[in-house]
Amino acid sequence: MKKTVGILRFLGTNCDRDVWQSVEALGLEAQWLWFEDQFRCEDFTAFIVPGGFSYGDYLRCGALAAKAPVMSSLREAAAKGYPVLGICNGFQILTEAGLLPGALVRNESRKFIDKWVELKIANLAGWATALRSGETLRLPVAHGEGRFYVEDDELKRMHDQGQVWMTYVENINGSVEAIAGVSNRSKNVCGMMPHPERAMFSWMGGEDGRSVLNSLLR
Amino acid sequence: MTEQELQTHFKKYRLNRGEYDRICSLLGRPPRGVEWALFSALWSEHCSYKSSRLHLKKFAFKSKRVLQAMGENAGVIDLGQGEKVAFKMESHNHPSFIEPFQGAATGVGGILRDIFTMGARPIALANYLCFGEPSAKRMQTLVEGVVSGISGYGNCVGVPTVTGQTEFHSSYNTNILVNALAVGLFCDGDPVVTSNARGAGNLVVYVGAKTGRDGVHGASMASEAFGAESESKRPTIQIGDPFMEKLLIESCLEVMKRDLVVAIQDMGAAGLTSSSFEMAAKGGVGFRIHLDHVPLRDSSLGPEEILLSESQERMLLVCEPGKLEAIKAVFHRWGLDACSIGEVTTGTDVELYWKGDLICQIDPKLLTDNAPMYDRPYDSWTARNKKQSLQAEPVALDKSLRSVEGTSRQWIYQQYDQRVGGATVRDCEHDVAVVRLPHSGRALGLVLGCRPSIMRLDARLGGYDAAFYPALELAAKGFQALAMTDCLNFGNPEKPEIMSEFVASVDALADAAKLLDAPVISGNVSFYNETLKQNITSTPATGLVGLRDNVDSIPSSHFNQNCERIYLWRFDAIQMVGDQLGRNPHFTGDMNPAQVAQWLGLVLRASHLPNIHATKVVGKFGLGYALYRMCQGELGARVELGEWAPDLAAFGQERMYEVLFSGSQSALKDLTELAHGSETSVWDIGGVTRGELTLGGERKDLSALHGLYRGGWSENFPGLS
Amino acid sequence: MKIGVKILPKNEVLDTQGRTVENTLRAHQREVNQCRVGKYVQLDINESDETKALARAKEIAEFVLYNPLIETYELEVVKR
Amino acid sequence: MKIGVKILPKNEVLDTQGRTVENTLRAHQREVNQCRVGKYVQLDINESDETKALARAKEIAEFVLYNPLIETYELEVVKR
Ligand SMILES: Nc1ncnc2c1ncn2[C@@H]1O[C@H](COP(=O)(O)OP(=O)(O)O)[C@@H](O)[C@H]1O
Ligand SMILES: [Mg+2]
Repeated sequence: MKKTVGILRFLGTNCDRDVWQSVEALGLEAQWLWFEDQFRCEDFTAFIVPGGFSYGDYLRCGALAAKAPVMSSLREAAAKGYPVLGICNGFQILTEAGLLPGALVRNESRKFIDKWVELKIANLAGWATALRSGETLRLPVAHGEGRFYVEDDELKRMHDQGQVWMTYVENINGSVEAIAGVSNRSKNVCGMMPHPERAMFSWMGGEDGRSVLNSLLR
Repeated sequence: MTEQELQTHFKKYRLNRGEYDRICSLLGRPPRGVEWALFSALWSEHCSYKSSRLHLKKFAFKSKRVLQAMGENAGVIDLGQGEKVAFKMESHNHPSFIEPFQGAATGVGGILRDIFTMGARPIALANYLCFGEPSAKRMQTLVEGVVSGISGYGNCVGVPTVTGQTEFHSSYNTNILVNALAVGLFCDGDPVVTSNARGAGNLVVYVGAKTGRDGVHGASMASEAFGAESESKRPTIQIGDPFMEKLLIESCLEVMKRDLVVAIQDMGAAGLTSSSFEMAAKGGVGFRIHLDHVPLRDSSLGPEEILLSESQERMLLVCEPGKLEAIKAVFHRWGLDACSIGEVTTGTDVELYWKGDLICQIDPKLLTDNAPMYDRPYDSWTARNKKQSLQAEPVALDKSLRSVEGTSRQWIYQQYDQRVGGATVRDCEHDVAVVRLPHSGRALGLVLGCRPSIMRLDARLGGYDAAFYPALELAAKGFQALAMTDCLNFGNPEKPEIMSEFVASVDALADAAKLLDAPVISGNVSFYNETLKQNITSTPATGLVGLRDNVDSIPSSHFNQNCERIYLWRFDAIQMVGDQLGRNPHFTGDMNPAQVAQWLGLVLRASHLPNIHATKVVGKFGLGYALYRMCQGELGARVELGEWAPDLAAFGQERMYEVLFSGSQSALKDLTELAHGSETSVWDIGGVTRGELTLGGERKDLSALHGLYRGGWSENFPGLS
Repeated sequence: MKIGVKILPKNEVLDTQGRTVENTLRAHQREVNQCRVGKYVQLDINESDETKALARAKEIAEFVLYNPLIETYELEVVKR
Repeated sequence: MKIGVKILPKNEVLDTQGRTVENTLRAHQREVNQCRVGKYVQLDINESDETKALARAKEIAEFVLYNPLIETYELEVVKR
């Protein structure tokens, strides 16, 4: 049986097709999970919350999507230890839903930033088998509100638990300690601002996204 | 109506005596009630193209790839292998000057609707921007507002902005240009849907945002020159909602794909009026519309305002009655409402009802097909700036790199999502944007054209260049140009000088399209870009689409290997001096358009040579500037003096046309062979090195040059960083 | 003295955020008649006289904080 | 009844917008001690009793309008 990856879609999600293309490129099966529906965790091997502008980014990025019905199923999947990856707006949704620590606020420059950046893998998430600690990757970012913020005590707790898994080599948006990706305590739920699905083929300008998605989905 | 009342109406509805007489003779009586508003909107320059229609016929030429041309929402070309693309460019100049953020945002929204209303999924956006001098009043705010408006809208709907062009000149100080282009893709089996209404008894359905007072009389406003009072005389500003647009894209594509609609049209300029009248007129059917069924955001709106409102993100469609429920279900799933506001009738009139009363019944063709057409006076073109010899020194490299014309545009495009969609092969950093076609794996190239500085030099040359320069950029990356779109931005057409430039550049553009076998398949005219009697530089912006078989081995825009050789291929037609630094623009030489087009074919072949690795078309500021632009990081160049550049100043000489290549030693022989017999010259002018750009023995430190090029932006726009 | 500037989209202007929040609230059984989303700016002004502080805040609001084409604003003295 | 929800970034969170406004004001000789930029949400609630309306607004604010990690909020009754 092929492994099926559930891809969540909210109104305004716009990296859904891109993620689908990447999942297929890795030889896996993908299935849409519509924001209004619930699902059975057992039918899937992993979940991705793609990027975009759910609900137009209105009010606060990810805040409105975090309330959608599909999130209660995702919560259950997270609790059962299924791998869950939130990319960009998906990361924002996971923090708003309380599945990941911290919050993502407006970039220090106040401007949207689209560019290729260097990233460093800091700690490994439980699923990140294809990544090596200390490894650097080159991936594109594209966000206006990607500055990771967390209070000091919480940050300390996160470090103790090894929940900071990816950092920017150059802090492009003013994130606390240049954090680009974090995980929950049990490390099955991860979020990252960069877009691995935009670095899957050499014609895209780089292929480092493969190792990220590969680790998650194998 | 007394003479005085008539005058008041003329003013309010922006119609003149001659047009009024024409209306009276078409109707057999004077207009009454909402008819005034209807004629005002549909006979405006913006909707009727009354000053340009006569000349736009020159674009009638088609190639075998053309499936839809002028007249539909966008042109469509066949790429073969089951793939087709629709594309179009449109202006939003006036609204962007009034409220830059919303003006630019709604410009992007409007052009996207033109594309997906045909059934194509938008896959790329581009923008052509002309601003005034950085020191002009409000200019920093305008630049910031326009760029964030484009990024705010484009990023949110999830369509990548892959290329653009940004120009600065004092002639745009009080009238900026904001032109947006969108490309949409049809894959195997996607229907091309038109706006021709059909079938008596079918329903007219309204979807999308509710109607508000936004932009009432916007279409006729856009057809008027700016006066001093424009800044205060503002209708309710149209607000763009990219989130709503995203929902509309997905839901409209779904109903079209499932064959639930007969015809569909977005509500653009002049809102419900133009969409319903055009749909009925094109289909040769009648419409019965209940204006009081239109969903309103503001319940105090009357029928005239409902007809003219330019609220954004609204669509009108026609469907069979039995399909309404299925349509509603699709829209509902995407969080939108659809409701029937009327039906198609057996006659040919549009009947408008308000709370049960028939308030207007009129044949829509009187408003569309019978709009006036003017043959505005113009003179045949004379090349006034042509001189025996050139009289001014070129601009030095350091100066050009940090100038507002020459500095990096990264501040702009870094704010655009260039990669959403997962198909971007070449982003805004490159001369030609490239998007991968998902089914065939082929590459679609996109590039904008029109150099205002050439237009100021000579409108005829400028018109040719608006097609040739971007076509050359495509060719240099191995793309065959297939078709183009245009956005003709001009001043007041009632002035013969302006009209003469219009005609000269349109004639040239049309001729170039034929020579390149790249027909103009869609476009837009924006006249009256005139404020307080100052007209903008005539600016016929273009967008060209090209195709190549694969996404691999597209020549780079930058040097990519140390020690490679650098070649220059020159087709020497025109040498010129631009108007930077207050110089009088002038040129020498002649251009034979047919020969340029032939040479373009040779460049295309050269760019496919396996020993060619990078290419760049030489443009503004000449050879030195283009060589710098090929330098990246540590990789620079050492170029000697020679026949191609007898002295240092020659590195700043501008011409039409030259292309730079870099590649291995063996490429010289191949290039020379290709050039053989074409009256063009190929030279080995130097080599790729590290850390320096040395031109004719004058060495410049590369990192210093990078500093100038990147720092130029914040030097010119200290407030925007 | 702290002055609060409450900025809302004009009534006749489309409020894209408000519309979306309204829909979300409805979907979660929290229907409201209307929701409008604007900005709240708090200025801490070096001025202890209320009238003068308000006058300075007004001047600042009109200078840069709000866009008269699409927004309206109101001032308040922040008591703490 | 209309209830206003004033939302401000917490003091510890760097308020980039506020800082930009501060800088602009300083550059134009309009210096302020501090400027913070947040959101103003106006809810029109179908409820004429003030206490009840405030309670509903509070519930809505805590449900979705503000994020306690980074923001604080305050309610007010809008009198007109
Ligand atoms: N408004 C814009 N939007 C997106 N990209 C832009 C814009 N303006 C310029 N660019 C990009 O910046 C690059 C440099 O543009 P330009 O200054 O016009 O120089 P060039 O003459 O090399 O095309 C181009 O590759 C173009 O794609
Ligand atoms: Mg260019």
